[in-house]
Amino acid sequence: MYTAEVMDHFRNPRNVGNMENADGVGQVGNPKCGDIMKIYLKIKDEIIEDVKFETFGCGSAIASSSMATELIKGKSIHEAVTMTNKAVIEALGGLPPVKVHCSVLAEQAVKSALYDYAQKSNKVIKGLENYKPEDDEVHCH
Amino acid sequence: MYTAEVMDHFRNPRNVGNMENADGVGQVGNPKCGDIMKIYLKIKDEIIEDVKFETFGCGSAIASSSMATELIKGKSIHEAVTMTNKAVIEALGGLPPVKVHCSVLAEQAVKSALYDYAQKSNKVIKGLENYKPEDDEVHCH
Amino acid sequence: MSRKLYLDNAATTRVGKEVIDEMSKYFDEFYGNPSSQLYELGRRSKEAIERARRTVADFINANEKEIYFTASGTESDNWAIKGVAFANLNKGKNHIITTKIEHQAVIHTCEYLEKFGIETTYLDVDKYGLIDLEQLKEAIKAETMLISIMFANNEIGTIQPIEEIGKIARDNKILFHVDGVQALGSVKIDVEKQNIDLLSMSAHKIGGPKGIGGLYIRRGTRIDNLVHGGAQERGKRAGTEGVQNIVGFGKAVEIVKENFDSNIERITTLRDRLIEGIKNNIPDVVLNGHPTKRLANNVNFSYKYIEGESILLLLDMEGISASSGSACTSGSLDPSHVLLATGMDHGTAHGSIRFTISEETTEEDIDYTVETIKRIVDKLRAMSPIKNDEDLKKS
Amino acid sequence: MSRKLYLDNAATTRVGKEVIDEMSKYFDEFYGNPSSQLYELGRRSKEAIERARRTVADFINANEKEIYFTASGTESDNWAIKGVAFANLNKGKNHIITTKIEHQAVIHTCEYLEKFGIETTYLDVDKYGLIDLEQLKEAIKAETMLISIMFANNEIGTIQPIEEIGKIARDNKILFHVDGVQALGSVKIDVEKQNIDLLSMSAHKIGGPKGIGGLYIRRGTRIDNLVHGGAQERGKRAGTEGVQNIVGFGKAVEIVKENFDSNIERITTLRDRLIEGIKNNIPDVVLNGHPTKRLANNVNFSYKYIEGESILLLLDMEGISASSGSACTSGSLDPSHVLLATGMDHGTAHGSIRFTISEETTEEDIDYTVETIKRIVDKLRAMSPIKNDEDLKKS
Ligand SMILES: Cc1ncc(COP(=O)(O)O)c(C=O)c1O
Ligand SMILES: Cc1ncc(COP(=O)(O)O)c(C=O)c1O
Repeated sequence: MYTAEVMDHFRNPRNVGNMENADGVGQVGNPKCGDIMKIYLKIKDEIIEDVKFETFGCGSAIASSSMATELIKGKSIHEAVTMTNKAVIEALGGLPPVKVHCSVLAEQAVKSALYDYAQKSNKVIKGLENYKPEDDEVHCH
Repeated sequence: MYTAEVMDHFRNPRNVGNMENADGVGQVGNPKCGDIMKIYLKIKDEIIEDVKFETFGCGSAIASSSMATELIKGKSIHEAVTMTNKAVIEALGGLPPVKVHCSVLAEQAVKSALYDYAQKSNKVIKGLENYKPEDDEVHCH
Repeated sequence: MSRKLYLDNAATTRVGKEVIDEMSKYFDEFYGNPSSQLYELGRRSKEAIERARRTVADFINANEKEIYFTASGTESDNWAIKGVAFANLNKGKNHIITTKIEHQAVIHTCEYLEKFGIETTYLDVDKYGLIDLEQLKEAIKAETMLISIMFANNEIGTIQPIEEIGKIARDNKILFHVDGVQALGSVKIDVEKQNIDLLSMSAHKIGGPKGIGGLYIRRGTRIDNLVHGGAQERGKRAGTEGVQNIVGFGKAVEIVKENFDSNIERITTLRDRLIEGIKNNIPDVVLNGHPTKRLANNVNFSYKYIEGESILLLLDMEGISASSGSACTSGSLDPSHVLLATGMDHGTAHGSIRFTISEETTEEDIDYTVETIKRIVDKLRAMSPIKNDEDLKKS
Repeated sequence: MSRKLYLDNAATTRVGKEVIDEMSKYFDEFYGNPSSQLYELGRRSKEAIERARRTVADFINANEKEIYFTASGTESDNWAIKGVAFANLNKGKNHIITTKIEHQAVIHTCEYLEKFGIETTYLDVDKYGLIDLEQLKEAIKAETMLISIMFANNEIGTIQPIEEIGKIARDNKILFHVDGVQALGSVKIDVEKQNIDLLSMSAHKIGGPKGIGGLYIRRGTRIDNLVHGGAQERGKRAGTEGVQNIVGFGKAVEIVKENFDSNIERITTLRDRLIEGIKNNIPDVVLNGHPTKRLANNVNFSYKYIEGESILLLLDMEGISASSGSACTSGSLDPSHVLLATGMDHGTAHGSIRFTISEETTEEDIDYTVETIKRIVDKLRAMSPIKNDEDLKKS
């Protein structure tokens, strides 16, 4: 069902945990749908120096979170904002069709954390101009 | 499906064949229904001295004919006319429900042959007063 | 009983050792529920099913996504016909065309659908059991949603011009269901070339286990489920899969595929030896079905003046298993609806016997069969009050 | 992977050696078609089927003439419901009563019947999964033809008061169908005492093969066929019988019957050890289903703040096979409709795991399971952004 890469990131997730005094925090998803992802960023000179995640969700949600943190760690915020869910899927060697939404959630969690950082630090990140934090309505995928 | 008795009478039918100068001949059934029984009687002093049958039909039709001839052979015509299909079934140790009509046919064949004898010899056989030879219409059972 | 000769391979077939071996792992080793994808045992079962599905799909030139497993050829026929009929309910499409010689799975299904306002036209066949393409064309109405015609008949073996029928169906935008239960493994089936939209199959006719069938459904076909419930078979046929049976079906197809052409050639030669043997040695017999457009393993004769059941019983005593008409009707007393549809009189139809041979049948078996049936026919004819065609036609 | 522990016996069971042995003769030795009564091989198959039928009938206190074999519990559910519904078509009887926690085989069948003008009332359940008899009585209308309620739930194991429900049905002259698939072999079923008119069964849940089920139909019940065709199963369920599978079903029932009471007692003790072990070692868990009116082998907990699939995957890595909800829904992403019906919130429902034990489970297995699930829950909770019930209820 899952690729070896997914299983590896699920079994040994990278960058798990929370972070005190994070520069940006984003949370997406909700318990009703069965997935929540929370991403914490430590940013210095527009570079993502550290990243942590906490995830409530299925195997591919955990693996997607883990992979997303790996993909943006050490990158500039301008690079990070261009990370797509496709990139997560590719890096994981593929996801079953019913699990694609997990990768979408990971992309949104990263964007949400970057948005939070932009708001707090009064920065403009290209690509986030049209980003809206999740509305309250629940749409499970 | 069939009892040992049925199989025995089917495999080694008694009194098979036709008879020249029979005193009574009866035929019942028709090819459409898949069974025809023809019974030949040789009668002397109201005793059935000999009996033969020819049958077109299934295993139980052949066995029923054979058993019926055995049941009436050597009996008086007055006894023979009381032979019922139940007696045939009993003597055969039973017949499957869908095959009960074969024993009915055997009873009718005997009656038909006795009727023919009565007609030819101008005798009255008690129990045959109401007997009517088969009408032409076909009712398969 | 000296000899054992099973010549009723159209009723069912022996399951071969290779098939049994393949199945055996799925009882107590890989016994997981294929719906349980989150552990190893469940995934194993699922993989086995998908492997079998690919094998079956390949064999009829279909895509694996178009193959659905069912519990029998009968269920496949029911699903194809009821599924299409119910998907068209109250849409002005309430007419089905089939033939008078279909298996009961088709005929009784169509009869049942009358209560839902669905009408069926039953096409005639000629004395060989072939339908008339012109009659088919004339039967088509604006309301026709489905043509259901068997590839090859189970009793008399006649093979219909499926490709041409398929073209007529397609030209008229009508779905085409083919009962391929008897044809599978004996005739080359190609759902693309033959324009087939739905194809019924059954494993136990080709050396697989009993109680497992298949339905090919062309992608995009609008069809209701027959069995609702869980998401098995891509949501189209619910119920925990008979994994071991599906595996056996796949293996049976795999075996049939090997040496297909040479096997069919060999069996055809044996069939013709049996046909000639009977024709040349027993008077007053009628070959039922088409002389050449017939299944490679089917030999069906009517032996005049005698009745089929008594022939079968005597054959059984000589160790030969055969059939009078289809296995499913053997409980009934009516003569075969197929033979009657070919125009045969009841009396003659009552005396019909079908031999269906297999790859295991030998020339010696054939010769023994000829000699035995001759002996039996002689014996029963000597007992019969019917001596000629005149007698036979009286009723 | 050091250990292999199959704790998903409600999804399916391993087929035991005795069952396999009994079945094995019906592949290549007694392979005749049971419809072929005119030769030995066919009669053998038929006898084997009838033997199994008697065994199954005895087990539920029915007459053998009231047992029909199908391809699955799902088919049995479909047949019972559609068969009664279609037999009542256009007769002013178009209402069914069932519950919100039925298996999909029942729920999706009832939903499908809407297109035929048939309406269904889905009864609520309380937090233990029990229906309310008063609500049932109130739901009955003049148009009600069928009450369909499962004996025991497949996810949470809750056992309904079947005898009382049966009395209500009988008093109101309404047919009563019971999905007994999970109850068979675990609860004493007596169709007379419990006033059951139709009972669905499935072999693979009790150590029999997959792809074979049964339906008890009380004599005199008016019901249409689901599968039309040949005269198999006394004309009520067409299709060549899966003889080997039927034999396996019969044998499985025979084995379950032996030592029934002591086996159930042993399993119940193990079940309670597992329940206590989890309750006492892991905080923030909820036992799903009724504490005592539950299947002997069912343990279902919700582990708050984490999600079920990830628990299952980690269990699989530790060699333990379990399930989150029913096997059939494991492809879907919605939380179990059963847990939602008990009033549980979505977030908590997502974190539910069912362990179902068997006669082969040992005390040691139970203790290993407690220790393993504890470790896994700890690990996943450490990763979760949800830390308390407040977080869980946000959405
Ligand atoms: C309560 C219940 N009903 C019906 C079924 C369906 O039975 P089967 O798996 O034989 O299709 C199941 C099993 O999945 C079940 O647990
Ligand atoms: C032409 C045809 N259709 C359908 C069937 C039914 O298939 P099954 O025996 O698998 O129910 C048969 C076999 O009996 C058949 O010969």
